[in-house]
Amino acid sequence: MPPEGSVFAPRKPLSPQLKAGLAITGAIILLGLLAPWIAPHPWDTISMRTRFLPPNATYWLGTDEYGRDVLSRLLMGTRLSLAMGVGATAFSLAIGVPIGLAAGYFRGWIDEALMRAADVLMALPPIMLGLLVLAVTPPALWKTALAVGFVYVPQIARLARSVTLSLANEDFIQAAKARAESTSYILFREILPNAWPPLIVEASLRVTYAILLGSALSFLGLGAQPPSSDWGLMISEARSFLDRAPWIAFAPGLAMCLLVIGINLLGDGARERLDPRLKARVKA
Amino acid sequence: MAAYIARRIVLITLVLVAVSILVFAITTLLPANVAYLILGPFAPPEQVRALELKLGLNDPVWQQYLRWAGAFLSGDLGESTLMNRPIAPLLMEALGRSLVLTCVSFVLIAVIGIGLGVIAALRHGRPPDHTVSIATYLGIAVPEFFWAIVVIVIFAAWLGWLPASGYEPLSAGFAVWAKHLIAPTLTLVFGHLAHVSRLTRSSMIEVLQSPYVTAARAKGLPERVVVLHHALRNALLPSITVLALDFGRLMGGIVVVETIFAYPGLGRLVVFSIQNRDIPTLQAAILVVAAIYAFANLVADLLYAFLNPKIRFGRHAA
Amino acid sequence: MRKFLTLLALTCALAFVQALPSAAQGTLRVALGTTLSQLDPAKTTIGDEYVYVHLVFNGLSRIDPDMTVKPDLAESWSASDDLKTWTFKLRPGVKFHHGRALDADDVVATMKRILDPATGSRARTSLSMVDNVTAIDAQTVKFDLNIAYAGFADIFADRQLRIVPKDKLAELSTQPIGTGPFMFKSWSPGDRLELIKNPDYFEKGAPKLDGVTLRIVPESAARMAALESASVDLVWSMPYESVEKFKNHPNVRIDSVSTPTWDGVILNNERPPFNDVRVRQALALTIDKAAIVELALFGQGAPTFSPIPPSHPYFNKSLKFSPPDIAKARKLLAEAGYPNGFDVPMQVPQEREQRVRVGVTVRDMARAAGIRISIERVPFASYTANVAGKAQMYVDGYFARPTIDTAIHPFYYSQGSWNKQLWLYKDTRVDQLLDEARKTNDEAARKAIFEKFQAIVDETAPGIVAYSAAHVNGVSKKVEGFRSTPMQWLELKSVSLKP
Amino acid sequence: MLTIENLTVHYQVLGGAIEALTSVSLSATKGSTLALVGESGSGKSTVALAAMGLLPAEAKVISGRVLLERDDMLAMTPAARRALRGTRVSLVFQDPFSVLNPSLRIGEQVGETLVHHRGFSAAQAFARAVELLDEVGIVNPAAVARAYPHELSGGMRQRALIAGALAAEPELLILDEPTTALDVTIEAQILSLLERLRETRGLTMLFISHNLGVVRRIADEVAVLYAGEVVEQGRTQDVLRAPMHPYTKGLLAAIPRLGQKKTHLAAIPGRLPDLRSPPAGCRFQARCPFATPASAAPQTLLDLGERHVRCTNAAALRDAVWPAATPMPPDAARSAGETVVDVAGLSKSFTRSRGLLGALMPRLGRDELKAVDDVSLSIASGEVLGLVGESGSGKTTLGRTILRLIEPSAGTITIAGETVSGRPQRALVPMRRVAQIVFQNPDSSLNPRKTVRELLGRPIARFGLAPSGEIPSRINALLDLVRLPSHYAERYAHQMSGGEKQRVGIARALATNPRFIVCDEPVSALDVSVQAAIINLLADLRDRLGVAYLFISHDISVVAHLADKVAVMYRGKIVETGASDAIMNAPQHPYTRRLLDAVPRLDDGAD
Repeated sequence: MPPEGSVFAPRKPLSPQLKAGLAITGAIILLGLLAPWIAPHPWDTISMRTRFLPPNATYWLGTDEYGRDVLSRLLMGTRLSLAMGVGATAFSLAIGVPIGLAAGYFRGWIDEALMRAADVLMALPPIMLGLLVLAVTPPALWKTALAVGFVYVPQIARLARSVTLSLANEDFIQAAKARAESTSYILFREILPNAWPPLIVEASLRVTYAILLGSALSFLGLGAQPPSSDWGLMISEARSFLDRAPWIAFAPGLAMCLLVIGINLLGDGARERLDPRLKARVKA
Repeated sequence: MAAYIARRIVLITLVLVAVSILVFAITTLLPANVAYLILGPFAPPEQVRALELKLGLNDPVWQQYLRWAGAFLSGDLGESTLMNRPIAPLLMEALGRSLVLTCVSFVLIAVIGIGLGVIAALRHGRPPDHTVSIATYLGIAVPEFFWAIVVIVIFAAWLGWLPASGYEPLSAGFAVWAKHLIAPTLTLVFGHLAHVSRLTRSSMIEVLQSPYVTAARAKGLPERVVVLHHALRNALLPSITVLALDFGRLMGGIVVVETIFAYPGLGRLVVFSIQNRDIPTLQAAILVVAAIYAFANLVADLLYAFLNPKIRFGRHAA
Repeated sequence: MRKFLTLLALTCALAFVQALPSAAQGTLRVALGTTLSQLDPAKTTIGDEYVYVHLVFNGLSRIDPDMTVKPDLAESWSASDDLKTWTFKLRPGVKFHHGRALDADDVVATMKRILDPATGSRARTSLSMVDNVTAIDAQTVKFDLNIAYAGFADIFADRQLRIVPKDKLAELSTQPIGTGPFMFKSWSPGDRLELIKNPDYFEKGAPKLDGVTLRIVPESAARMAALESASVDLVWSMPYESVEKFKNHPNVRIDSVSTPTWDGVILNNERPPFNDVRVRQALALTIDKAAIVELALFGQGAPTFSPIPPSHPYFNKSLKFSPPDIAKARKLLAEAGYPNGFDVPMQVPQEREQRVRVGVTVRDMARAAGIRISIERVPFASYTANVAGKAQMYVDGYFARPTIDTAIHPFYYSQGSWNKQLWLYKDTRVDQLLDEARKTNDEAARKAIFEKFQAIVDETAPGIVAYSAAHVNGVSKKVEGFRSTPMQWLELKSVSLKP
Repeated sequence: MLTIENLTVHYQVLGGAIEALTSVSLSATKGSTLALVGESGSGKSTVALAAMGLLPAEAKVISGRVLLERDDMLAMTPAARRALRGTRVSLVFQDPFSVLNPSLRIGEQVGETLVHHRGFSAAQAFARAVELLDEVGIVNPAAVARAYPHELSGGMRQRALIAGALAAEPELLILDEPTTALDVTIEAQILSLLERLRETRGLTMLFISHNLGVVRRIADEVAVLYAGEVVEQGRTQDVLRAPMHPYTKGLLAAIPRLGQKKTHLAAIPGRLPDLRSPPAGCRFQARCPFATPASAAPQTLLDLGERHVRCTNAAALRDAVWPAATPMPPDAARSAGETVVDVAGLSKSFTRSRGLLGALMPRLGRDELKAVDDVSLSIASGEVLGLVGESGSGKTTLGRTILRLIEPSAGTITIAGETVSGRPQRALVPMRRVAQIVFQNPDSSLNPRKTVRELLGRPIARFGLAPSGEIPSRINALLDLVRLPSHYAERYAHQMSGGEKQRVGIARALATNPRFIVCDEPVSALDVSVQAAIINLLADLRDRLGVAYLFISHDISVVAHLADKVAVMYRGKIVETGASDAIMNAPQHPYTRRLLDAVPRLDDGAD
């Protein structure tokens, strides 16, 4: 328990964890953004002559069963995986945060009703709920993103609720009430700006869950469709060739591994930095 | 306490009723015609219409739901449209196998996850901590189906140690039975260790810094007593909640793992019935999963209450 | 802790020791990729089910691996001169698995059941020419046809037309009973089907095996691993991508046979844009069939024009597989009103890897001419309900049929039963040719008819029939006497296991 | 008994090291009590942890020895140190709520040192624990021994902790703020207990506290710690009566005392230096009104006979008096004006329903708690009504219920002539402008995501009190009013000290030109020196603006200093009310008398 120093302390330097997370995630995002320009070969053009080439000087990560360049596919797939993760998470934030705010702020029957509804959705494992939702319509990547987002709405709502519950007891909320602020002002101008940090941290971790769940759904045939280079689909298609051409499956596997670890490092590091005592995630 | 359990059971029942409505609603949206599925694709339209009438498929959805729910409650789970067999025995068989798989995995996850978490916390910031972190990250960073294939390729195809897939009943001998469990269990355990171990680690670190642990040290208690007697018990409380969530995640994990390892359990039944639009089977299977999930949470809460005197004894001050 | 480890080691050791003899003597373990959804032979629809059907049931006739039709439950048959009345004489002394002797009433009951629309058998269309079926005596059955049909006896080798006992119809989907070399023992959906030897099988000395276990292993990697680690003896219909791996394997051999089984891109001839023959031709002009064989089948097949395989005597050798002509394709598209090409979705069956690869390959080829295809994977099970005969464009494939007529007529005749489920193709020249073929018994004339037919469908392109695929089984070298059949079921009557 | 020599401790933090303790030397002779006094950040808890050898991993001992008799706690092996803990030296922590393990029974926690140091069996230790609990004055010790911590009140927990610390009969007891978390009556009981134990057991005590009143009662010697250094040490009576170091002088001058009111308190300006790079000279220099150029040189602890003082000028300053703050000139003549707030028969009871099922089945348990029970009061403009009571008495609920931040169960509230009870919330906007609130915890009361400008501008805009063009000048005026420089407008809460945040909180309440402010424990989270400045500010504002306060506090000295009238609250009821002087001098209600008796005083007072 070090004594409090001066309040004008210079900003804390970044922890190594956070630095590593930022570097990995940033690099992957950058590669994804630049993919169409830096991909060395077309990602979806079939070439009879170049099938199953191991990594070499022309094809750095080798080629797949259609003779397509694995590196180019991987780079293009970065965008899909990121879009999947970020899209799904944005959707669950957009729905879950207002629900959580309302439940945590109004308490009472609104809280009960919303949280029991969340219980209903949470009573099913996410993958089964995703399967059910997706079984209703023909598959497409954006639908998978929405379904995955939908599946995680209750968890985001719960987190937003628990953050709101603790914030609603803060005196600055009482101060806002004491000047007759409207409910929407209190929710969106007083509470929400303070609820963002833990929500964003949680959301960044959700991005990895969403990518993994999305790829599992892809594996089961819902979601990305061939010849898409979605990482999950790449792994799932390449698994038949694992013993013959392991690079086809391992390249996206390792990429996904890196991205997930990068985001986790980033999220954990950010959480520790923002508030070492923040443990809301446990409850979510 | 009894009142608490009663209250929870009533709540669980309500949730299950709501889940059944939700599942029923989604399945009625599925692009499939039950009569058509029963009769097969070559049935003439007039036959389909007649069966629809007989099954009441043209009745309002809520009537269909009530009929289904009533039958369900009286133990009649209906018949699989695809396999033309009663669902109940089918489901029970699959459930039994899945429970074996999930329970074995769960116990291993709990023991290994908590163990690793405690080790990492005690060696906080040092090599063992980082090793545990990286290993458990790897487990969650790659989809289960990837690890499953790796396990198959390594242990079944290359080394030939384990059967590649399938299930053998206990009647085939304990060793054979156990051997078929190893690969799917390995995959499930590896994919689910991270949550428990990371949470145990962080709550253990926190507890080790808590005033009562400092107080215990101030009393000059041996470190072993401080860690095991004072810290671990409190550090485990949040882990229990996460373990309950993990049980639910396992129920999700079996969807993929059972599919790959051809383990004929509940997860495969769900995928199979979704892919084949076997709606009565799907409805029953999903409801069973939800019920297990809900009761796992109840058990966790009760265990939590049991280990946490604050809840166990209510709030009456002496 | 040490105690626990010892126990663990012991358990593992035990497991390994037990694993070896668990290959029970005389029981062949077969891995299938898809779970069976039907045990009632009349209602079966997928190859995995046909494997089981062929082991447990017999038809009046049968097709041997050399594609010749032989008597099976029928000892002999005869047709009237107008080819409209057919009489079958049953083999004496055949017993069902429950002990009762087969008689003519069983045959009548089986056929009536299939002909009853309420049964919902896909084989009803195969019997559409049957007006009446009657038992003359206990060993004789008579069929009255409404058309002349030369190949009528051959039909009965087909999968759904196997004879079932009249007194056990209700139990067919739970406790099926047949006359085949193996008897149903148990079925655990999604896991395994266990069959045991039928000691009273009418062919003496068969079967040699004590039983057959059909294991359901959907994941192909797991099937391969199981074969390699000898936990199954035979992988039925091995995925083409894995053939390479077992080329020089010490314990496993690849048993391959070319078949009339074909895959292709089905185009809906009644819906735009493929209702315009020029669009279909344009698509066909983009396709390199040899490349498809290589990419989708890893070389295990041969390009073809129609369901008639290159190995068949009727195959039209004068036709050529012309290389892609994108310029011409674009010109045709422009003429049809698509100067900039068009976008079209294409369904592919999720669990049929080689058909997915056909789709991916065709997508890439068609793109050059401006036909922009987006692929949608659909569970194979919902194919018949939602895709077949409805979608604009999809990839599908069909197993070998017992005869050329059953392989062509239902698919290309304008009123053909499969045609309605497929491309809705209509060409009067083809109708005339197929009518003619049914009435002709002369081989050379038939050959000429079918060669002409192939030229017409190649030109009018109701769809892209890409290839005739080989049927490949992965077989442990312990298995003796096994030969793959083009019908893609398993002939296990004379198979035995080396100890 | 305990000698600390030249102890220097640094905390490693990201980006440097905090010099928590610098060459601290202390000693306590056997059987005596040494008090260690300091405000937050002075390093006093670090001394306690260092003495036990329990410093956290990020702390590093740079130099020094901690001698228990002749054994150096810092030099011995960890095992040897562990053997000493609990047996020869025990530690009692500040917060009895978090120091007891929530999942172990009290008896086990009290007796466990006996198991591990004295070889008792668990049952023997438990039996001995019951005796110990009895010794520390716990009624029904056998039952308490079987209880879990959450079932005990704060006072009982602190007694249990003391019992546990004494179990293995140590000679030295280190107490780190043992009474800070407790109510004043409980505090008095614990102090009595410690006094008794010291006599019966001959204990040596190191007593760490920020409360000089408590120290005066219990300690023989006192050492004053400032910014990690001992600045003054001597006999308690002497130091408190005639402080020599300027910091000690300031500290004593800043404390309001019962019976001495109406003058402005002295306040110490500024704040602690940054301990990452403390000034080379006197660390108090920047805040010291007596600083001379000599203060810039490194200071040593001068030995002045009975007294040690770290100040070059100590001798010269022996009789110097800390300068009093000058009051703000009142704007308008202060007159007891018309009644601003009138509350009659106000009650508030809480029912705890239990969620959805509770709503469905109301009989499944509802607790009812009367937090405010039939309270009536009135406050005139320019008047301060002090509301005193211990924790749980309902003070805060009453304050918030008057403002309708909590809905009353019964009673009428009239503010500025308008009846505000019984109206819907949306009809309360006029009242919200005239009635405002200042909160206890400055960290919680300011939205951390907003600048001071936003915080102060919003109420002005909300009530349309000024055209938007004039808002910046209004904000400047408000900052000026609470004596903050105008560049503070761009700061966020985390960029200000506790006292500054509290000033912003006050400015925010003033932004609407209110006539009535509920001050809910506005100074209790602050250090003494800061508290004085805030009290002065509130007094000035009352005088200048004629605002009426409901001043809620648990600290009777503060209330007595500021309030015109006092109301004493006990279990939801106001048990006594009257003029401030009258109540302080002649309390009528037995509870008021008990409360007043319990207050630890700095001097013998007027009575």
